[in-house]
Amino acid sequence: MDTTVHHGAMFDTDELVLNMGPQHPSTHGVLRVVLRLDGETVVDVDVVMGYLHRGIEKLSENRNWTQIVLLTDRMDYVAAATSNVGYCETVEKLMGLEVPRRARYVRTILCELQRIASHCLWVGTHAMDIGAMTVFLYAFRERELILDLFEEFCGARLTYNSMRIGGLPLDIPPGWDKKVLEFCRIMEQKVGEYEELLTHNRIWLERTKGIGVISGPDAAALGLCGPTLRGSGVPRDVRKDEPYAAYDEMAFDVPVGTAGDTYDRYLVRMEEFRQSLRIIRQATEGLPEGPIVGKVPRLIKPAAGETYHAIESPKGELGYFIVSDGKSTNPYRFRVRPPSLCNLQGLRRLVKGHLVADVVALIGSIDIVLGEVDR
Amino acid sequence: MIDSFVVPLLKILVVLNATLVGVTYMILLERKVIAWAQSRLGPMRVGPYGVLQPVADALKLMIKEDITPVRADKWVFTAAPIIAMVPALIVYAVIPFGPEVSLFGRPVTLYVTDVNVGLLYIVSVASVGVYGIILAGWSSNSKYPLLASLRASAQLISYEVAVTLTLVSVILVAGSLSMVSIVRAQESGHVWFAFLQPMAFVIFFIGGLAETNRAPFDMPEAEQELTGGFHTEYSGMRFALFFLAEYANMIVVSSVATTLFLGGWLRPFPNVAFLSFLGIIPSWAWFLLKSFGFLYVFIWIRATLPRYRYDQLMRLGWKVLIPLAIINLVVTAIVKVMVH
Amino acid sequence: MGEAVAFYTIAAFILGFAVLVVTARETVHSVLFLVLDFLFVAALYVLLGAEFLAVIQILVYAGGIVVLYLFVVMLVNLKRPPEAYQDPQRHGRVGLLLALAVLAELVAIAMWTSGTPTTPMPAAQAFPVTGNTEVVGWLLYTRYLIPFEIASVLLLVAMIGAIVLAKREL
Amino acid sequence: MADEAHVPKAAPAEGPSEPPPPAETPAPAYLAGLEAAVPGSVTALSYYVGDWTAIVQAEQIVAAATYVRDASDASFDLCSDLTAVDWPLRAERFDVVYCLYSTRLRHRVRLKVRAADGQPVPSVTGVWPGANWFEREVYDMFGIVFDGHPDLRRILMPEDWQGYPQRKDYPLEGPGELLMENPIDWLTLQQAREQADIE
Repeated sequence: MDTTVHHGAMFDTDELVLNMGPQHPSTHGVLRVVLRLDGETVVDVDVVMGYLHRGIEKLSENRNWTQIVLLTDRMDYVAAATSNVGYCETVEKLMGLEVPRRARYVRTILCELQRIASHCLWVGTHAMDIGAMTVFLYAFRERELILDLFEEFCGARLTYNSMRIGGLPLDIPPGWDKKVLEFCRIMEQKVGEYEELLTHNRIWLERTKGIGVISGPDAAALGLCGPTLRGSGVPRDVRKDEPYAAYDEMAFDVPVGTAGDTYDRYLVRMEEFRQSLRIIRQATEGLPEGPIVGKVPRLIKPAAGETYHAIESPKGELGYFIVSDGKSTNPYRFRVRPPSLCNLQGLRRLVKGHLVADVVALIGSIDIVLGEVDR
Repeated sequence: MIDSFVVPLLKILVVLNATLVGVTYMILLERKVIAWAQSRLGPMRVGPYGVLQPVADALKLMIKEDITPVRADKWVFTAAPIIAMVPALIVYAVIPFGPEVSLFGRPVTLYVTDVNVGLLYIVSVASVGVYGIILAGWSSNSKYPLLASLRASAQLISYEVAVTLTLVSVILVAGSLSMVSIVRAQESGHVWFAFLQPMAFVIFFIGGLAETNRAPFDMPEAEQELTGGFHTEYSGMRFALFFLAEYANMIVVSSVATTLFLGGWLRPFPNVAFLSFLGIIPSWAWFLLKSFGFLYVFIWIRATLPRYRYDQLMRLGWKVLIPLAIINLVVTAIVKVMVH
Repeated sequence: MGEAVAFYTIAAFILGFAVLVVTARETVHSVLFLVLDFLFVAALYVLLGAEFLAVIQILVYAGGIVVLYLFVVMLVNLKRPPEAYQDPQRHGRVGLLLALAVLAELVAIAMWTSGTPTTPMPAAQAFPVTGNTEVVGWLLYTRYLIPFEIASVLLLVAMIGAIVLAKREL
Repeated sequence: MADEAHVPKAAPAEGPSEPPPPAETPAPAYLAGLEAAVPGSVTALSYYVGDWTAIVQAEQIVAAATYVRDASDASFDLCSDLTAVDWPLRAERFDVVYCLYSTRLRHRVRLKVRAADGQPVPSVTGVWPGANWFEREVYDMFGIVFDGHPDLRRILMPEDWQGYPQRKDYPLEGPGELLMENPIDWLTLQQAREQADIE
């Protein structure tokens, strides 16, 4: 091999530099991971990204406030509605807008549907990376149902542009809530189906238990967030800690892991499926009547000021830091705190000392979307 | 002249062609079964229910561009798929598809030949097949294939030990190395060896999965880790040869398992007169049916289980299967001596 | 006649590949020629009617040991400059002498054996078993029991040595 | 900027509006504690739509960060976000913004540091390892150098990229010649430049 690093040892051992990605089936996009291997053990790893950098922050600073909703779709493209909600809520906070209760309920439903869709994609690809390919197709079957619901709601299946500052663009179609409840009924069983294939599977246990262990304080210090952090036993969930939309009216639990390994992160997300279904049921059954848009000025032009607002995206804490100079119709500074980026930062720590096969399992376990990492 | 030359040649021709057709349809079977397991339909477009898909696949692979990487070792790169394919095919020489039958008024044995070291022949020829994988990985001059080929060779050598040890215990019970004699021994012993040697049967099956690089032991071609493994750099017909070899090996393992443990061509309960109506189905059909059962389980496992990690696989081989196989062998030997 | 032709053909192949093993530039090619060599040796055994030995030859040497050779050759970086292989303690003459001594020995053995006709093994009466495989087994456990056991002990020692080398940190 | 429609009509702001806290909202105790523990670190406090911001001296950011992480009534163990804002008209051109969160007490605060172009800011990676990539991104996008950062490389842009894209004076469309749709134009420009170099 050409790119070997020599270092003096008794049995002259070579380290192999292996480039995983940006075109590799299990880097979930255009992530590039440069591995330094001793045999198959990872000695060090460098994460290279930016292949999907589109400058969404810079772009947003040159678009007016309503146009940005559309750009947020393109970040976490498997959970576009969540990104929409996060942005709209930040602007609402900046402007002091009141959002009607019905709109907040629908936002909650959409966010949770989106969480299930995103987790479906995660469980499918994660299992696929570890070699269980059937789960992938099962999960995509159910994700399809969610996409159908979204299509009925806003006409799009991937990039929804489904929020407006101050509320919703349109009310839910008639009968949609019935379909959502029906979906909840189906999904409840299907989650059990995934778990049956994986949770007690010996090979799955061997592949995930004790892999990429990180303690709670370490995970928090490294800036991990979302299910990746909760897998380490830190009960940090923006929905509970800093409630937004209608989460303060919902009853749900925040599942946490104990061991902080890949298996616990898996269990946390599987439980989140159920909790999300619980939230969707409550929100759909208790959906209040009323307007869907609050009192929004015709020209959105917040007064000078800045704020940071975070929501719980399927990946973790999705924050927006927005500065308005009060003079123009576009934000002065638009900054996204991407949860995938923060989780990806933990990869190096998680991977060291494990084998190549575990790198793949760990990339899956931190659940990244490169569109959001690179923006 | 006819008996010593023409008939064997014809048999070879038939077996080779049947194998190749079987292998291509094996791929279709795999795609279909996995599709059904995943609530899909599988190939449906080429022919009714996709039955002509193998033909289309073969055509596609043949007319695809054949790429040799610039920095590859050209000779070895070309030879590797052939080295992988040939052992997988010549093994069929000693597999007994059925006993002697009368065909066009002349007695014909339904196997190409019966070597007195038939079982060892299979093992040794199969052990040469690993060269195809190692050399493919090495000659590609690329990192992923190299890693994959290292994995493959380590895996094959480890599991070969376990598999061979289980075979020895079967040989002890049967008292012969000839495939035909082993089937005859099951007939005269009134029992399939799967029941006499259950542990050997299980170890052989697991080892067989590992030796054919099938899930959950498909480490060498783990596409999610090594982007396709040892055949990453191959394309066209050379790539197809690797595929054919893998499926041919699967059929070999199923056939050997059928012969050794499930009574080969014998119908169930061959000595119970009450069930003689089962004899309507010819012997070779029983053989194919049993082998097909194995193949189905192979595919089923692939659709269900995640993949082992490389070190776990080695641990399973060396710390579980080989000791178990040795214990099984020793116990078999002791029992055999006591019975005598 | 046919047997003689087969023998000489196979022998020629064996020698040819042996030469190629030594002369091949790429180490991996050397190993490959070695495999081919072993396969032809196995063919020679088949010719002699020793199928069991032939199969074992392939299984153990071609299928097992040479795979390990290949492993080592592929893993160890042999593409270093030739200076890395300059051995200051190399004694070319001693090597040549040793080679000549071995050659002389082989020639002597050949002369001696061809002079005295081999007494055919009194197989029929000595062995209670028939068949190639059984005879090998019988011989190993009766006449050659001591060498067989010594070989086993030797292999055991080698195995322990290998484990000790590999697991240095234990 | 090519997109003329969005160029603000009014004169651009010189700096952020940092409204001082109204009298009826008392500042959290840890901010007073921070001032006491690291004297002179906090230059101003600000309160807007429920968010507290403390503007901190750049030299003292590490001490301040360590204090707010360790103080029992602050315990900001999570560096939620770290970013920068460019105010090209101001002398100290950049604001580096640290959004902090406490997983135990569930409250937030923002620290803010002002830095001139080329003035290095001490790195807080020693306090929150998670700030590593955020600081890399700020360096990549704004060109702010973080002193003591273990691995300050570009993160999103290619390593040989010229300029810092998030600065306000960096055009939205990127460096000029990449924009030209006709490659011949680009080539001509390139040749003209080389020619000029030679002469």
